[in-house]
Amino acid sequence: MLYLLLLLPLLPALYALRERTPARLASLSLGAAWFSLALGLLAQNQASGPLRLDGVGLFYLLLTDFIFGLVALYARAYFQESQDQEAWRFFAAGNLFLFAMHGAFLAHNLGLLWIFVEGSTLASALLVYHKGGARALEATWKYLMLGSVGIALGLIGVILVYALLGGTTLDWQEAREWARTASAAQLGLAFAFLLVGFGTKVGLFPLHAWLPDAHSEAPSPASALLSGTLLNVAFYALLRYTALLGSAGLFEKAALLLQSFGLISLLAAGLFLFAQKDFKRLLAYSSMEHMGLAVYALGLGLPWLAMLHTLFHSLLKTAAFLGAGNLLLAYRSKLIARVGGVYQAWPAGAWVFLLALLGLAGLPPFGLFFAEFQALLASAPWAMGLYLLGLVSAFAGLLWPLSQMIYGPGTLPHRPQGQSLVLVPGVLLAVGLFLGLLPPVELVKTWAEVLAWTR
Amino acid sequence: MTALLFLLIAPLFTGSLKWLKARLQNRLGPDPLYDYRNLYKLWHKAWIRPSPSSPIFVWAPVMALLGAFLAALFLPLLPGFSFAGDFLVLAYLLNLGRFFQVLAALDTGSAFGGQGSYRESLVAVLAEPGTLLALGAAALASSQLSLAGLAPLSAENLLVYTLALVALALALVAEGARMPVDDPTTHLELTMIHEAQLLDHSGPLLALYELAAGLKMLVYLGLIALLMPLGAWSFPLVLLLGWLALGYLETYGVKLRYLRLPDLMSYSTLSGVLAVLGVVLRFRI
Amino acid sequence: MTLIYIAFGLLGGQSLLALLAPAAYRYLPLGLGGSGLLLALAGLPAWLGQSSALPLDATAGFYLALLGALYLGVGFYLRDYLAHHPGPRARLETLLLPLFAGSMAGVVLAPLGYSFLFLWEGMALLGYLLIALEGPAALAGSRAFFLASRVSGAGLFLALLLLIQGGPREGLVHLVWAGLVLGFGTKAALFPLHAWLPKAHPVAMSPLSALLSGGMVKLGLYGLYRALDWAGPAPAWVGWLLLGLGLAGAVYALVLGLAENDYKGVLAYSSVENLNLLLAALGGYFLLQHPFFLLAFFFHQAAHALFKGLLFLGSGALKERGLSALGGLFPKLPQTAAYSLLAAAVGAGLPPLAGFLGEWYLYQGFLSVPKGGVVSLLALGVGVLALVGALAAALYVRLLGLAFLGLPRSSQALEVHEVGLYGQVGLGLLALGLVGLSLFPGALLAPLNPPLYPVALLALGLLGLGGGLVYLLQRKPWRSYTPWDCGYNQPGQPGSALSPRMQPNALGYSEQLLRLFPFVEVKIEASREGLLHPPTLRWQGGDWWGTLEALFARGYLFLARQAQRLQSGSLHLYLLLQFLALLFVLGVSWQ
Amino acid sequence: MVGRKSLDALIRLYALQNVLLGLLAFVLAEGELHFILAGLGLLLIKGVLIPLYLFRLLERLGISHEVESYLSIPLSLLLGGLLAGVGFWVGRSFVLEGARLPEAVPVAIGLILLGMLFMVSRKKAVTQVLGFLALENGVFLLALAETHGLPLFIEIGVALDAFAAVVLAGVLIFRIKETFQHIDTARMRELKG
Repeated sequence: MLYLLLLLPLLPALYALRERTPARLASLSLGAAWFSLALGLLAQNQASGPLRLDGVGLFYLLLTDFIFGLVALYARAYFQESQDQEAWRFFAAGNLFLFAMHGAFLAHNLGLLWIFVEGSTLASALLVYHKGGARALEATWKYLMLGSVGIALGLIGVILVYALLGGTTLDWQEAREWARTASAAQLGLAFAFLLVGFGTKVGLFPLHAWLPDAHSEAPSPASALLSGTLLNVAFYALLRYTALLGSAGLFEKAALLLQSFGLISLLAAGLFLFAQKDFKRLLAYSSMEHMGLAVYALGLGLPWLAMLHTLFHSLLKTAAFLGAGNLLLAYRSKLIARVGGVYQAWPAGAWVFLLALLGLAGLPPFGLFFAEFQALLASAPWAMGLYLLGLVSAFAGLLWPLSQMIYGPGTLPHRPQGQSLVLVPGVLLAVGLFLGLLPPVELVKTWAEVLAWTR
Repeated sequence: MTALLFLLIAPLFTGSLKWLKARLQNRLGPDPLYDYRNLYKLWHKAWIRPSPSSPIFVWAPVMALLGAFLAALFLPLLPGFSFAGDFLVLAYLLNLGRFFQVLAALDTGSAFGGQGSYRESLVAVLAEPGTLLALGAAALASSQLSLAGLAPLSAENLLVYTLALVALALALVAEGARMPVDDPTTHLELTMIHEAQLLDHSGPLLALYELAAGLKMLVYLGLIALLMPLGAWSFPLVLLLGWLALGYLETYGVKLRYLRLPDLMSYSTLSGVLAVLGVVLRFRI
Repeated sequence: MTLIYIAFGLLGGQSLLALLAPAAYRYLPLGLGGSGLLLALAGLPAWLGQSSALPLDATAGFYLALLGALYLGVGFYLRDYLAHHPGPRARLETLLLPLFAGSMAGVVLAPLGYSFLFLWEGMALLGYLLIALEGPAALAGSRAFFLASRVSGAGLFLALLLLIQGGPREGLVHLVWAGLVLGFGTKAALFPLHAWLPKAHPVAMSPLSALLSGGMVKLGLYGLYRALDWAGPAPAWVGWLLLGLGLAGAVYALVLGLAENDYKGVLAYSSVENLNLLLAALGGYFLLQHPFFLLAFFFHQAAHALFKGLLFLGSGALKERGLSALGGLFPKLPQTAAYSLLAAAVGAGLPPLAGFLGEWYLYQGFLSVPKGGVVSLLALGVGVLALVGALAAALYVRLLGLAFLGLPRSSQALEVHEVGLYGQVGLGLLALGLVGLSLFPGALLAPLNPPLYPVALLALGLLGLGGGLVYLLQRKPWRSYTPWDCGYNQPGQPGSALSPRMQPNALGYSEQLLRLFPFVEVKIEASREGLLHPPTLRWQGGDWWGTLEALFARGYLFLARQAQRLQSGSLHLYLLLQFLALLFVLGVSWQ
Repeated sequence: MVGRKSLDALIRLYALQNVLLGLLAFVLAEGELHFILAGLGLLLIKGVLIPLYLFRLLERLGISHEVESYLSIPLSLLLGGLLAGVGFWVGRSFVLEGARLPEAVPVAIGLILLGMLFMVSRKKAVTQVLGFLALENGVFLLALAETHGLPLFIEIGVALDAFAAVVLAGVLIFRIKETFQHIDTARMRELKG
């Protein structure tokens, strides 16, 4: 069953090599993704070979499949609207990407996890590239180089961990039991490599440089996938390694690093967001902010909170990128200054984008408010101060473009048709709103139990 | 009681002041009782209502008079109302009158009214802090927040009271629209403050305003008298002194340029501030 | 509590109705006004009965009553207002406004914890959405509102979470109070965190301005007072800070208000002034615990809520809002003008109206300081209060005189219409509340055992004697004639030589006053129309704080630009950064 | 590697490096099958396939085979030497208990650092790929030195990933040449801020 789950996304990927109509590809992708969603629910806690689906894996698998399905639905309308003949590339690369994601979430072996994370980098590079063009090419190249170096550094970490465990096993569960025997100092060194390596893909400052380029140049559905799911997979690896360190009794060591990386990313993102000219880059920096916050929550020793944060972030950021895609379709420009008066001309499109951004700014009743509250509650006073400073500056950075685009002066040159353009982000927002009002804390805590370590 | 008394003697005060000034200027001058007759005459005339005006035009002189009249109610020269904080009510009742007067000046749509209105507003802003600081200092020095409880001038509070008296005296000339702040005899539009506001009020309305102006001056003199140590003789004496001083000032002094007003009134504010500091920090001479 | 549940139910129902039916605004008098009535009915007994049962204790009761009274008036007025502005926007306003109102009432009832912050930030969000609905004209205002709200939220997060984490801990007390002052102070427009208010409140639609200025900002005051329960007594510096900034801010706001041309802008500055006075009163209470300060604090809030609500609602009838273009509205808008006059008289602090009593208490608070020591310097507050009183009077005279009296300064000025029946009811209800509060202040303040001055006597004297005199005057012969124009009009011709341009305009009225204060700059420029035309006055908004703010914004932008230079586009730089980050992390985890 | 200016020489050097690594793997294999397989795979993929692919790429690109750098050759050498030294010095603390070839660990670390230096300072896209491959080799050497080899399927997966990455990079380089008429990554600075 797990293997079926693993390989399922390859089906539409292969189909895309033959079939070129976006409609069929989208339906098949949606079907495959949501079928694996159901399958994942059934296969919880199963194991076979190096694969196992534990709570954390299931959590991210469900999230990814859910988002992927919706994005596929959106992509159909998006590519139709933009009259893109090469839409099949998106579906092919996207499903390949989903395959890598499935692999990463199912892998219970640290080496395999690394392979799939690297695989997701390659597949997503294809997503970014899509149809090419100078800017996309530049972005892809930078992404590939930075991502590959990062992941190579991660590999050093994996090797060191493997060596520290006596070269016996890379199975995560067993590794955690063995970890106590390993040398603390050297495990710390290994973690440094892992943090920088996977941190590059998570988009932590100053390793984030690829992130705004890739997110802004990819076609909007791909940006949504990158921000909503790709960042999660690297974060998921960090989760596993942090838990590993935790079981070795070294969490305190990691905590400070994680917290400072998180906060620095937050503060840096706040500055980068301010006076940003391109609205997709704006969203990308907002991703950097939120991944920083998730890493910070992890640094607090609250994996469930970090997972919750990524959950809310994924839902809202996907909606935001899809909303941005709508604006891009309508205005044919990514420049904030060119967009204006959306609210007057296209209320539905405006509301979707507006609400998603407000949610990302951490306003109630969306879930990020809850997650930020919980993180702050667990913080020390000094960290609380920095955290709040970062939140305010990030908010200021979002507020100006947001109000300018939605309420500012301007006319809509062309109103995109297609119901799912608004419906899909709407669904994501509705789910985000619902989960924000009733945060599934207990459920996530149960799923996060596998990560638990005793201090 | 005080209020009624003031109402009776206000025309006498203003009328005789005109007489005094005339005498000092070697003129024959009007009868000291002229203002009674003038008021009577005005009251029986018809009045003119400028076409753009609103009901405020009529209410303003009434409120100006009542503000001063009710303020006088709280002066304990003769037995009357007394309670903690009464001097604040008194000061703000005078404000009430001015509020309507200044508003009505804008009501006619005339250029003069507007000028008078904002000039009066400026004078109020300049005079008010000094007045209240002076009264507050006196109250603090007497440890009583009512006018009836004010301790008279003594060696104890000499410094504070002197400063307070300076502030009140300046407030008197400012609020009473006398020299050197304003010239009550001029009708030269460029300089006048008080008269400019009344330009369109005629007949009985003007009578009310004139009465109110006299009453207002008496209230300030009454406040000064309360600080004096002569018991029942304080008020007559202060009245006499004030009468003489105003007469001489308006004969031998000149009107200050309007734009120099802040310079003059800053002495009032400064005296008030020093008076309060003198009390709370217990300065002695 | 049942009443409160029903009230919230009504608000929710109103919003729901707006989702379902386009003409839901018709039910606003019930949905918003009714719930306001219920809130007031629930709140007042708690306040008067000195209930200490949470969540509806005396304090919460007071604020519920205050908000309720406001909702009642606004509910009726809004029905009329939206009937004149139908369309999808009206529907959204009907949807969001009750939610906004609910969140405000919720804040008052919420305990220290998640729900408080949730409602607080939710209030900010809804307020923003409502203001932003006004479109491009409200862009800057809504942004300022939202940013300030979030800064406020950040301060509260810091303070409240520290409290939740472990109560007022030794050493953290100062941090907690700093957060509280930042959080609640920003919401209550504490100088110099006030700058958002005069930007935001004028651009909102009038009924919303009334809710914002009358209600929402009071919650900042509520929070600071409530913080005494949560965080224990405040350190002395908090009291000094509130007093100093409050008094300074009151003067500052009035001066800027005197320079403002926008009718609603003037009202907003007046709100800043009143809020800062209230903060000063609270600061005095923190320092001295003297009941006079508390009396001033509570009573003046109630008075301000009602009179500012009334004034803002009244401004809804105006289309053109620049004072220099208004004038002569009294005959066109007799009711609105009369209500505005009443409210302005309250705002100017004239006895025997409600606005005076709060100041009266505050004066007495300042005059009851112990002699000797630093605290005694508070007595100087008397002078500041006097200045504030005189400036406020000038501000309201200017506002009313320029807008309603005299001759219209432009043709647009007269394009107004008096509000309809529901609007009259809304205005009337607030005015009724104001009159009641003025005549029977003891009824509201009963729990605090207040000393009073003879209000009724004064009111009777003024109305009785005044009414009598006016009656006598009206019976005397009078005739209407043009104002005195120095005889310049041609004999035999009708009309007057006076032109509306001869009246003082918005800046001309206050120019001399503004010159007293160094922190605003007035410039006189030669007219562009030629040498023969009189020079025009211009105020460049060059006040000190505004300049400082602009500098801060520029500095922050510069910082951001510098940071963004890291993202230079150079892959090599990125790789180097990655490399350095690796070295750094390795170095840190070395040991 | 740091000192050479010719791309062809660099690729040859890289191939040589891999052959040496492969041999090392055989030496360390001690007859264990999966090590031999890993070594073979390495020889095949990294020693033969990737260099050939790179040569073909260069040929088709038709660009000058000169290495362009931010740093002059002497400075590069100096820095390279310095980093190698740091690698040796630091590398000692990376020697884990039970490392099979402790002497190789500092070399591996040095190689990784040099690879990074190469990527940071060289301008052409192809040279950056080469730097990345050197880095990857350092990682592989580290694995050989520290452990008894990663599990086989992991090893193969890693190698496949690396190969796919290089292929992808090659395609991209080709496109870059088509689009920009050059492959100087230092000049690709459109995306900023």
